[in-house]
This record gives sequence, structure tokens and C-alpha cells, in this order.
Amino acid sequence: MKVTIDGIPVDLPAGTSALDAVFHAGRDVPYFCAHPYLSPVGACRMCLVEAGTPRKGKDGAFELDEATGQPKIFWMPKPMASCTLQATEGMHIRTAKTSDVVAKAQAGMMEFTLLNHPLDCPTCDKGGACELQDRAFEYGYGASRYGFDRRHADKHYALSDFIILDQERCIHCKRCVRYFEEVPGQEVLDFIERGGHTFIDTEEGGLPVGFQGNIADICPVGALLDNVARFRGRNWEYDHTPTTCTLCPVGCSITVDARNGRLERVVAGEHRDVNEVWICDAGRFGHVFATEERLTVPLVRVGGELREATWDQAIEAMRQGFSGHGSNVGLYLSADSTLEEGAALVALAEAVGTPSRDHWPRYPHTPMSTATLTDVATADALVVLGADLGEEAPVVELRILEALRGGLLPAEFAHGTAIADLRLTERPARTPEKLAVIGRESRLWRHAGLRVPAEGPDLLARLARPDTPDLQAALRLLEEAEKPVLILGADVLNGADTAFSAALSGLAGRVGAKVLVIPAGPNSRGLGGLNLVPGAGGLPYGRLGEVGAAFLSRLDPAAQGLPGRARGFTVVHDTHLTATAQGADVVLPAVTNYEKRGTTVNLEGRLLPLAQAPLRAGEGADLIRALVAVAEALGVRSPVRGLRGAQAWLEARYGLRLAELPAGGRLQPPRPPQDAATGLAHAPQLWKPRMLPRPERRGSGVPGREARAERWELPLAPAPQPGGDD
Amino acid sequence: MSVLDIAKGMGVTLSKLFQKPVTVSYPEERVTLQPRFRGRHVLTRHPDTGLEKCIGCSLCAAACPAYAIYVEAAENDPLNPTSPGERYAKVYEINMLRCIFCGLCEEACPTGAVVLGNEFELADYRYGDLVYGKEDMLVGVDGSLPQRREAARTGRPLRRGFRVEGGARPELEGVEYPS
Amino acid sequence: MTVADPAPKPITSGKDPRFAPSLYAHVGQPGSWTLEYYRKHGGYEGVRRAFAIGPDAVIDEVKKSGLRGRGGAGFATGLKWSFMPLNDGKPHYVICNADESEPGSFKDRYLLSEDPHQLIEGMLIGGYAMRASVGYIYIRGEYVHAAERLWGAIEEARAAGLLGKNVLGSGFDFQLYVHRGAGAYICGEETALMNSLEGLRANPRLKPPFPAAAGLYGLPTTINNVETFCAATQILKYGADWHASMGTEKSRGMKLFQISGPVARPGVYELPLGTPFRELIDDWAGGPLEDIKAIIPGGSSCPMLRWDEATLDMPMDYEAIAAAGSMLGTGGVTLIPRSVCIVNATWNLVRFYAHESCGKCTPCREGISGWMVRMYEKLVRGRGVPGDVELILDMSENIGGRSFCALADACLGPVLSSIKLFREEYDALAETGQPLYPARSRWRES
Amino acid sequence: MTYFADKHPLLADIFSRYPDSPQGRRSALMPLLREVQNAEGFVSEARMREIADLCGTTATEVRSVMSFYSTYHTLPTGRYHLQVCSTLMCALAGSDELWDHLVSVLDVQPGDVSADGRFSVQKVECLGSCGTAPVVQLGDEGYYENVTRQKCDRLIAALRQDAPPPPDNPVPVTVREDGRQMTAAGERVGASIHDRKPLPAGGDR
Repeated sequence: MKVTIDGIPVDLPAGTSALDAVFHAGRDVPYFCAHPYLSPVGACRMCLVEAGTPRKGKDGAFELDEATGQPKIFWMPKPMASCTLQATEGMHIRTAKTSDVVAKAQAGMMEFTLLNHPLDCPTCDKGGACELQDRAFEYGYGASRYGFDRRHADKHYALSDFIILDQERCIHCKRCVRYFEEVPGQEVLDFIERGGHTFIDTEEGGLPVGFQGNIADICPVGALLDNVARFRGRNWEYDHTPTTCTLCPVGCSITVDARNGRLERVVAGEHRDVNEVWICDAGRFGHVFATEERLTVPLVRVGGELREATWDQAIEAMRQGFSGHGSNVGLYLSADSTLEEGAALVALAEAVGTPSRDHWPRYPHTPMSTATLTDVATADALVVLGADLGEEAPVVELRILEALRGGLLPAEFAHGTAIADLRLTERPARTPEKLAVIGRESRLWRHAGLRVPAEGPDLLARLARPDTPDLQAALRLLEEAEKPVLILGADVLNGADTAFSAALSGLAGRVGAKVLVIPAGPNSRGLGGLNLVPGAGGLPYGRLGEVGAAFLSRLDPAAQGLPGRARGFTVVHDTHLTATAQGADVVLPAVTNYEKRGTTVNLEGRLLPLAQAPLRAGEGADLIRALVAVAEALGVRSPVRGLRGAQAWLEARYGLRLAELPAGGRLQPPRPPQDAATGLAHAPQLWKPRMLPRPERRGSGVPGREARAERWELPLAPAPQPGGDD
Repeated sequence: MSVLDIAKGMGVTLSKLFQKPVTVSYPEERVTLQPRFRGRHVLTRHPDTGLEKCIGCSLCAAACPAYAIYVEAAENDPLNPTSPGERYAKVYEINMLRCIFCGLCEEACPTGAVVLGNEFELADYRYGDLVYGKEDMLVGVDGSLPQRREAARTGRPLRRGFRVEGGARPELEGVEYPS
Repeated sequence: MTVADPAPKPITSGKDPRFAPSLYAHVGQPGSWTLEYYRKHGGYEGVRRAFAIGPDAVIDEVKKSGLRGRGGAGFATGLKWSFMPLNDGKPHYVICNADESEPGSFKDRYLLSEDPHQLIEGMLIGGYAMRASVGYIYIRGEYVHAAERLWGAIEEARAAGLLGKNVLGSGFDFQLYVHRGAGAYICGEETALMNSLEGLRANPRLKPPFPAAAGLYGLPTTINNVETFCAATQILKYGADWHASMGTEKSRGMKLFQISGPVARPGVYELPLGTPFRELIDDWAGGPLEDIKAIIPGGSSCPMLRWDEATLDMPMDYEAIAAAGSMLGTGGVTLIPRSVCIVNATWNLVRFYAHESCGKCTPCREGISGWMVRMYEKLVRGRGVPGDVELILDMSENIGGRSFCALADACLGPVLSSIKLFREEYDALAETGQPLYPARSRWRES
Repeated sequence: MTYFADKHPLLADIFSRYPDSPQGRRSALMPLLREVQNAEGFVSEARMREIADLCGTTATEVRSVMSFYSTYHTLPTGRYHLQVCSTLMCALAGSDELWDHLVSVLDVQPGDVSADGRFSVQKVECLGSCGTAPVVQLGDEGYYENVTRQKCDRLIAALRQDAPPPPDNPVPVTVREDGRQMTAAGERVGASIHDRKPLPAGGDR
């Protein structure tokens, strides 16, 4: 389909909106209500363009312009909103750049939009990253002719602990309302009143925790703001670090905004194959631990008490502590560690010769996933088995809901994702009958056409040979669909073994379903494939108490109700002084995953890169460097002494090339994880207590003058005489 | 060079010999400054309410070509506000060693909170003491840090080595300089 | 059907001896709303004939009659009906737009309350022609009396086998329900009406898809005005030729003209299209009671026309009024007396549109509801300054044709026309703060 | 006690008008709001939640829809809620004076209820009674039309006695029993449709 924008011819697929045609041609048109992942509504009227089409005469041929011999363009009598206008064959479009009518229309519309918008940009957290600010600068008149008082409404009105609303700033683009209706399927926010009195509110006593934070990202103005990051910094002051979230196995793309060494805000990044542009509330708001009460120096137990120490002192303490344990050392790490860190741990374990190595959480056996998140979003039948997605992998829930509203993947153009996808409609029709949920009651139940309350590890067997009408219906759903996807969660996977895998692939093969297995930990799928499980005679994490000496990286067994120590010497490597760390002999400061470079593997088997945000971590070290210290204490030389070394080790051992991973990661058939008993059941929990916002703890990193005034007396004696006197 | 030229030169010398000297024996005597002289910053307050004009917007920091300003904002306690509106500057620091006294911060300020005053006697011993916080710049705090330290040490009133012709500029609400 | 030739000159005056009121033939008669009365006067003959000739022939008949939508836009009804997909296996809906909220219009109210069976029959005909088995009458919430009469009539019709399964033994099933609105002018817009019927905020929907493709509940739907359905009843009863014999070349049939303002007999008059204003105002309504300066030809959204000989001689049909720069609209004629300040009168209407703006799109919400109404208020309160009128004109340029639906444009009808016709009144207010025609009491004592 | 707990036939009747689907259930929202308002005079937050459950939506949506329409009230109204049309056609017949008169005689402002709990007033937009202006609507009962000053006073007096006169519905048309219209001069012109025969049902092709 040929379309001409400001004289620039472009070739576009049918069904493209005029707005995307304009951007595809490299031109610009302002817009507020359109959003790449929401339905176009044409409410803000900013994206006006002039459009004209050729017309076919009675003979079926285009009517020609007598002067040029080209098809004559019949211009529409008034400017059209390009977000809701479908580009058609031969259409001509004029933007503000070539049309004075459009330029005036847009400037006039901007004047209307700004009519009641308060002039509090200096105090508004959106300032500097505000679509309205930018567009007003680019397309506005520069001054308003409105000579009346602006509308006054509720300012700083908390919709929840996380989201704060300023009704004066709202420009009624309806993105947030449409977001809740179309994406998480919750009708919790809507316009109240009509006409000039319209404002946004909820009657539900607050927004539901889950996916509410996304509205702060999509609000084109500062009406809906992240309350956790409120007034923490201006947008141009943040260091933006695009990285991957490692709170759950989905691996959403995020951007970490840090200022002055503190993590102040997390915003969603776009990854079309993983999270699109949505992230969960835990990923967005649960970052406060990264700047609160961090361990910044090693601690060594002296006389029964943990004392601050240098790394050298810590290494010395470890040398003494480990001596006598020989190779009876357990090495355990958290399953959100990177592949590189896992490699370093395996390499050290091999150098020491200990079979006791493990990561947690993990399942004794994890069947292989064959489905990607895109498969989930485009499936025509979905059965969720024993999973509480809200705790295990929240964004999978959004992708399931995407499938239920039609499974339309966003179109892509030269400028990126289609901004106004005309296939998306307001209040989309959902097809709950495509979804069956078998398991304990969860948030997803509301959207499922078939709900089967059940629990226990035998759910898969019961689904394969259904004994109740509901289960029969679920199986029939899988059988009758063309692209079914089966999603498995903790409730069935805790008891998984090879027989389970065989049964699963049997069922999947029989009904032609793809399988999405939700791993226990954020990177347990990747770490499991590194042979990071107890070897012959080795002790798993769950039997920590039986190991002679142990090194634990960012694990807190004491908080899980497990013994927090090995039999003998215990070293803990963590970001905070956890319950386990408090009982350890040596505590090494760690860094969070926001401050690491490395690679993680998500539930699809996609390798995703982590980047390092500039956070203040004191002497904190990632696991690779911490293990170098441990190796030194153990008197062995590990082959992995840095990130590059770890990547080289991974390439040499498994052929994994991680060095030149693209920004969006790479889908790579993963190595099957090794099996090993855990002795523990994994109970997924997304929000850890330390992630909850605690505003009272969020002080400034800058000492006040009072502290400095104490030091007024200089060490120089006598005090120098300031010159001059009356 | 002719004799005439020498005489001409000597003539200038002679004529100046009998004029009043322009040299000011600073610091014993006060130097006279023009009101538009740009010295260290003052953070002004609203004269009627006493609330700080600064709302912590960081625009001064953004405008500063020397990266001398650091601002951290916080939310006002509605019952006991520091500034009008929702937001105030919890931390407001200017590094006087970096500052080039260009006045761009003053131009960028949307509320007229930060104004360059006339004080210039800032010399001090330690780097840290040249980072001025809110406590050092709010209107009502006179003199520089070393001057105040000296006044506190000796118990004598703070003394400034300058006077301003016609007093402080009107923008410096609440600031008084000897004239 | 035979074509009468040579074609006699169409009837274009209510005083033509051949012209007989049909839509309002029974309105105002005692008991006219009962089934008994309606049957006695040839009721349900039209739908019997429709069943006899078949659905496609019904659409042809309506096309041939030249009937155009009576809700204001004047779109050809037969053509609209033919847009409905045939045999697509989906349920179809017909909706009657009885949300009569346009200031100056009050014709449907009496059709609904005094002759509800005529509407029911019209909807049966429409439903039959468009293969719809469910019809809704969206009646504005304030018409309590009319809604009660409608409910009663539907009950009667259902009991008599005129609604429900197998209507009159034709094999056609049709259910009819009344849905009451709750006070929102925007519900007169068909897509907003459907949203309202679905229990949503009555924001207009995006077109396309048009209702005939995806309307109520996403299914093919056609919406017509009350008068249109009633006219369909008459067309099926008396034939397309009879209907086409009235009116002008492109505006066929009779029309309910309403007249309000200072005239001797304000009310509804059924006249053929093309009747001149003068006949309506003088002969039927008894002439103006005071000096008139402007005339709103078809409901408040239609630009005002100057009260002069040319306007009075203008035939009331779609084309002639459009040529004069206004619209026939709903046929709600309002006379504005000389003694009323035109700025004040326009402010009243702007206030109406500001109150009724749904708030979806920016030019209407901010431009009209936020700014325009305040500009008028400022002028009327005597605080205007020179340049305000130019500002209103420039603002109108930024609103007109830029909004989502036609409500904003409707507001500009009275604004722009009053400025054009009575600029001197605006200028006087803006310059002196004093209106040329000061307000005086208009309330009658008894 | 919920309002609809004991009203199953009413609920069944309302829901039967709309398709048996989630969208159809939602359509019952406005009739249910009307039911509650007619019974209680306004719709409280508890009722909003109840209606939300019945319609399969949330209280937010119910409030959103409700606040969109001007005839639903979230605050209690007086026993007699008088709505005065204030649009141009009624204004030309003196509705502004009528409004001022009502407000001062009843001593009540919009949004308030008079001291005796009887009256509340509201200015509304065109009620479709332009031919019989000015008009006052009483609650959800009906119209009083051609409200002159004397009629207004009579109406207020009657309401104060708690004896509201029946709503009136004058029909401003001139078609007589014979089916012909009468001009202002009293002349019957044109024909009567009663003299025309409907086409035979068998078709005329």
C-alpha cells in the first residue's frame, strides 16, 4: 500500500493508521491519547492531519488531475485525527510541517489542552520527561489567551500507597482507564462526571496491587505519579540504566533510575517478546531494599560479635575458619544470581572438590519449556495448572489476558511498535472460554471460563486422565485447540520427577500443546543447566545444617525457618544483614542485581543481559569477586576470576556465547537442568518483606550542616585570624 | 623620546600626586560594591509567611554550567510546611569553589528563590566548608562560613568588609547590607 | 406497483386540499394510545402488508418513498436499512432513538405518549426488514409519561400477539423493550446511545465500524428516530407513492414541524416538506406575538436565520435551508424576539452545550465547556473587552471540525450565526458592557 | 439488608430485557440505578456496590456511569424535587424569573434540601416542552407545563399541603377528530387520512 506523507512516498501494510504512516515516513505528529499497547480512541485530537485520497471514477480507474496526469487527490474537508484514521491506498497526508491548517489546528488544540493544566512543572515529577511539556514546546502557540482562573481540583491525592494522582494535571487522555480495562482487565479506575468537570477516581478504596504502577509510565502528564519515587529527583538528574528485572523468572525489561548512588525509581522498558511495556508492581516499587540498610563492609565475628573489617581481615578470618573442613564445604547461591556467578561457583566447587553446591529456589526436576511468551499471547487455548501467577510470574498473567482479548501482537514499523494499532478496540471482547485454571484460587480466576479448584502434585495425571467433568472440559479445551499452551506452576512442580516430565511431554504431544514451565527462581532455569546441583554425596541447600562449613550467597535460610548455619564455619555473602548473616562467622557485602553485569535466563530460556546501575554499595562485591576471596581463603585458585573469565568458562564448557548478547537478549534452547532432590518444598512469594516501601527510612545520602558544623574547630593551632577588624 | 615626552609623563605623575588616593585599605576599610555585583547566593523567603521560596525544583542545578549546585527535594509536611505547595528543598548545596558566579541559577529559578548576593569573602581552609548548604544561605544568615565562625569564636559581631551603594538589590528580599 | 404518470405536482403546503396529516392524525384524541383505538383506525395494517410483501420489498418501498431520517441529519432511510448485512447468522438490533433532547424539538414526545402503537408498528416493520428480532426504544429519562404509555402499549401488543414469537402468524419473532435514559443530550448521538444502552458512559464511539456492521453489543444495529419509524408505518400502510407525492424533489413526505417562542399557537404541526416558513408561522401558528429578529429553523444546533422576507418565503426542506447556510434539523422552529439580547440568548445555548459535553475530546471539553461558555458569561456580565468577539471566532475555528462528534459543531451553529447576523449587539456589549436590549421579565402572570 | 435482596421478580424482569451475556448484564445498570433512586431518592455508595455486583462490574464504573447522567443523585433530595428547564425556549417564556421565584419562595439552593425536607431544586436542560414553556418537572413523576406565576404559586401551595396535583400533559396540536388540521384562523384545511384506504395487505404488485 503506497501512502504519501508530506510528499514522501512510503510503502505500508494494509490496516496501518495514518499516525503510524506519518512516523514511518520519518515525520512527526503530536499525540497524547494514543499509546502503542492501548486501543486508539481519538480523544485528545492532537494528531490532526490533512488527508486526501484518490477517487475511482465510474470506469474503475482513478480520476486524474488534469494538470499533472496523476490521480487527483480529494482532500477531506476537515483535518482528521490520524490515530483513528486508516491509511488507504494512494492516500496523501499533510502534517504540520507542510500544512498551515494542521499547524494552526494543533496549536489551537494545544491551547485547549493547556487551558486548565496547572503551571507547576517545577514541582512536578514528570517535568523533563513530560509529553505535554515537549509537545507544547514543539507545537503550541507559546502563550495562552485564556483569561480566566484555571480549574482547581484535588492535588496530591493518593490512589494507593504507590500511585499519587493530581487531578488538576489530568488532560483526560484516558490512557490509564483504558489500561486497566484492556490490559489487566480490572475496571477500577474511571472518569467521574462529564464535560469540563470530568476527573479520574476509583471507588474501590484504592487501586489493586498487581499491575497498577504501569499507569505512572503511560500517563503523558504528571497526573499519575510513582509515589515511591516522589520528589526523589528530576528526570534529567537520573542515571538511566536499562537492565533486566530478576525478581521472578519472566525477566522483564526495566530501566533503573539512580541518583547520587541511590536507586530512586524503576520504570518499565519495552521488550516486545517478553513484557511488552508492562511490569508488575513488585518489579517497579519493590526496589527500596537496594538503598536501605545496605551492608557496605565485610563483618567478622570477633569475640562472639560481628565487627566491621577489611576484606583482607575477612579473608584471613575465612582462611582460619575453613581450615580443618577440607573439602567438606557447601557452596550455595540464590537462584537470581547470574549465569556468570553460577559459573564462578561451579568452577570454585570443582577446584575445591566439593559436591555440596546448590542454588535455591529450585525444583528437584524441572521439565523443559517449549512455549515462549509470544506463544502464550497468541494461544487459542490456555490451561494453567497449579500456578499462582501473581506470586510466581505476574507478567505471564498479562500475556494470558492478551491471548484472551484476541492475541494480537503489536505491529512494528521503522519507528518501533505501532503507536495507534487500529486492530485494538476499546473495551475489547474477551474470550474467557479459552482459559482454564486448575489449582488454588488466584487472581486469574476472574478471567477464566473454566475454574477447577484443586491442588497437589497429581494434577497433571488427573488432567491427562480426567475424572471429573471440569477436568474433562479442560482436556477437551486443549484437544480442540490448534495452538494450546499448558502452563505449569509450583503446586505441580514441587513434586516433579522424570516420570512427571515424561507424562507431561506425553500429554503435550497428544494434544499438540506447547508447555510453559515456570521455574522456581528467577534464573534457576539457567543455573540448573550449569550443574549447579549437589553432586554425588553432596548435600543440597535444604541440608545446610549437615555441611561442615558453608558459603551462602544472598540466601537467608534462617528466615525460611531452616537452620541458618552449617555445622561449623559459615560465611554469608549478602546485601543486608539478614537473620542468617547475623548468625554467620564472616559476612561479605554483596551487590544487588541492579548493580551487576551478567546474564540471566528467563522462563522461556531467553538469555537476557543485566547492566550495572551506579548505586552506592560501599565495598560490596558481586559473587564472582567474593568467590575469588573465598578461593584465596580456601587456598585454591579458581579458573574464574572475573566476568570475562566466567564467560570464557561458560563458552568453553557449554558453548554459551554471552559476550555479545544483544540488548533484547537471545532465545537459546537451554541445557536441561540436572535433577537433584531438594528436600524442601518451594512456596513462591513475590513480595519479600524488605521490598515493601518504608518512607520513614528513606533519608538523604547527604549529611546536614549540623554534622559538619561540629567540625568547625580546625586541627591547625592556633586558629588562624580572619583579617580585618573595626 | 624627546624631553617633552618625559615632561608629559612626569606631569601625569605630578598631577596624581596631589589627588586623593583611590586605594582602599581593605580589610580595615570597607570596599564599596555596586548593587549588581555578584557574590555568594542567598536563598530568600516569602516576606509575609516566612516560607522558603525554594521549591526544590533543581532547575538551578540544571542551569548551572559549573555543576556547582545539588538539590534534593522532599514533600512538605502539610501541617508545618517549609515552602508553599507540595515540595521543598530538603538539601540545597552550592559548591562555592566550583561556582563561577554567572547568575544563571538566578535566571533559571521559577520562584526567585536563589539570588546572588554581594558577599564575596568566602576564603576558607577545607573543601567541605566551601560547600554551602541551606543553613548557610537562607536569608537572615549573615556573612560567610569563616566570618560566622570567627564571630562565634570571638563573641564579636560579624563584620563584612564591604558596603553596597544604595543597599541590596530588591530581589534580595530581606537582606540588608551596609551602604 | 404502478407508477402514477404523469407525475402530479407534489404537495408542498399543509393547506393543499390533498394533504392529510397522518403521523399526528390521532395525536390528542381521547384514548389514542390504546390498542383498541389504534386497531379501529387501521392499526397494524402496515406491518401486515410488510409481512405480505417480504423484507426486501419493504426496504425497496422505503427507498422508493424517499423517506429521509427525521432525527436531524436527513440520511436516506431506505439506504440506511439496506446497509444491514443479510443472513450473517448474527442477531440484529433495531433501536429507536427517542432521546429527544435538542432544544426546540418536542415532536417525538407526543408520538410516544399519544400514539405509541404507531411506533411499535414502525419498529416491527423495520425489524422485519432488517432481520432483527430485538428492538429497543431508548427514551429520554425525563419522558416519564411517554415511557408509561409505551410500556402499556407494548404490554397490550404483546398480549395481542403483535410482539413476541411468530408475530401475526408471519413466523417473524420480535421483542421490543424500552430503555430509559437519564439526562444526557449526547445520547441522541447514535453511538453514544448504544454505549448508554450497554450501561456505559455515553461517550460517542469511533466510526468506523458503523453501527450497521458493529453496533449494539458489537452486532449489526440500525438506529432511527421516532418520527422515521412512524413514517415507515405510514409508508407501508399507504404506499411509497403516496409518501413521495408530498414534499419537494429531494425532500419527500410530511414532517412534524414544531414552533416555539413568542407565537400565538406554539406547538407541533404536520406539514409536507417544502412548506414555507411563512405558512407555518402565520397560518398555522397564528403569527408572532412580538417583533422577531431571528429564527432558528430546526433545533438549537442549526444556525440562526435572519427574520426577513427571504427567510419567510423559504421552503422548509433539507436543500433550501442548507443553501441558506443552516439546516432543517428536527424541524424545531424557534423565534427569537427583537427585545432579547442575542448574546444572552446564545449564551443560554452555549451553556446548554457546555453542560451536555461528554468530556471525551479536548476541543469540546476545554473549548466549549471550559472556555467558550466563560467568554459568553464574561460578555453577558458586561465585562467584555474589544477583541473578545474575534477571540471567540478564532476559538471557533479551532473547535469546528476538530472534535470527535458533532456536538461541538452543533454549539458553533448558534455562535457563529449570531455573530454573523448580529455583530453589532456583540460589539456593543464588548465595548460598553451594556446590551443593546436589556433583559426584562418574560414570565406570564397567568 | 440489600435493596434487591427480596426483589427477584423485578431483577429477573430487568435482566430479561437484555441478552444473557456479560455485556447484556451490564445493560441493566441504568434501570437498576433508576429503581434505587425512585425508591430512595438517591443512590448511596452501598447501593452502587450492590448494583455493581449485580451487573458484573465495579463500583467505580457504576459511579462513573451514574455521574455522567444528570438525573441521578448521590445526595438525598427533597420529597419534591423540582427541576426547572432553563434552556433558551423556556427562557424566552420566562423560566429565569420562574427559577428565581422558586428559589426565593422555597428558600432552597441547588444541592440543598429545604428545612422541612420537602423541596429541592435543580436547573435542568431542555425537557422537550418548548411548545408549552416554561416547564417544571417534579422528580421522576411528570411535568407541569405552561407554568405561569399563578400556576407556580398554586403548585407550591399544593406541594406544601403534600397534595401534588397530577402532572399535566397538554398536547399542543391542532389535528381534530376528523383528522384535519385547523389553521390559526380557525379554518379546517387539507384532507383527512381517515378518508384514505390502507393498501391491501396482500400487496399491490
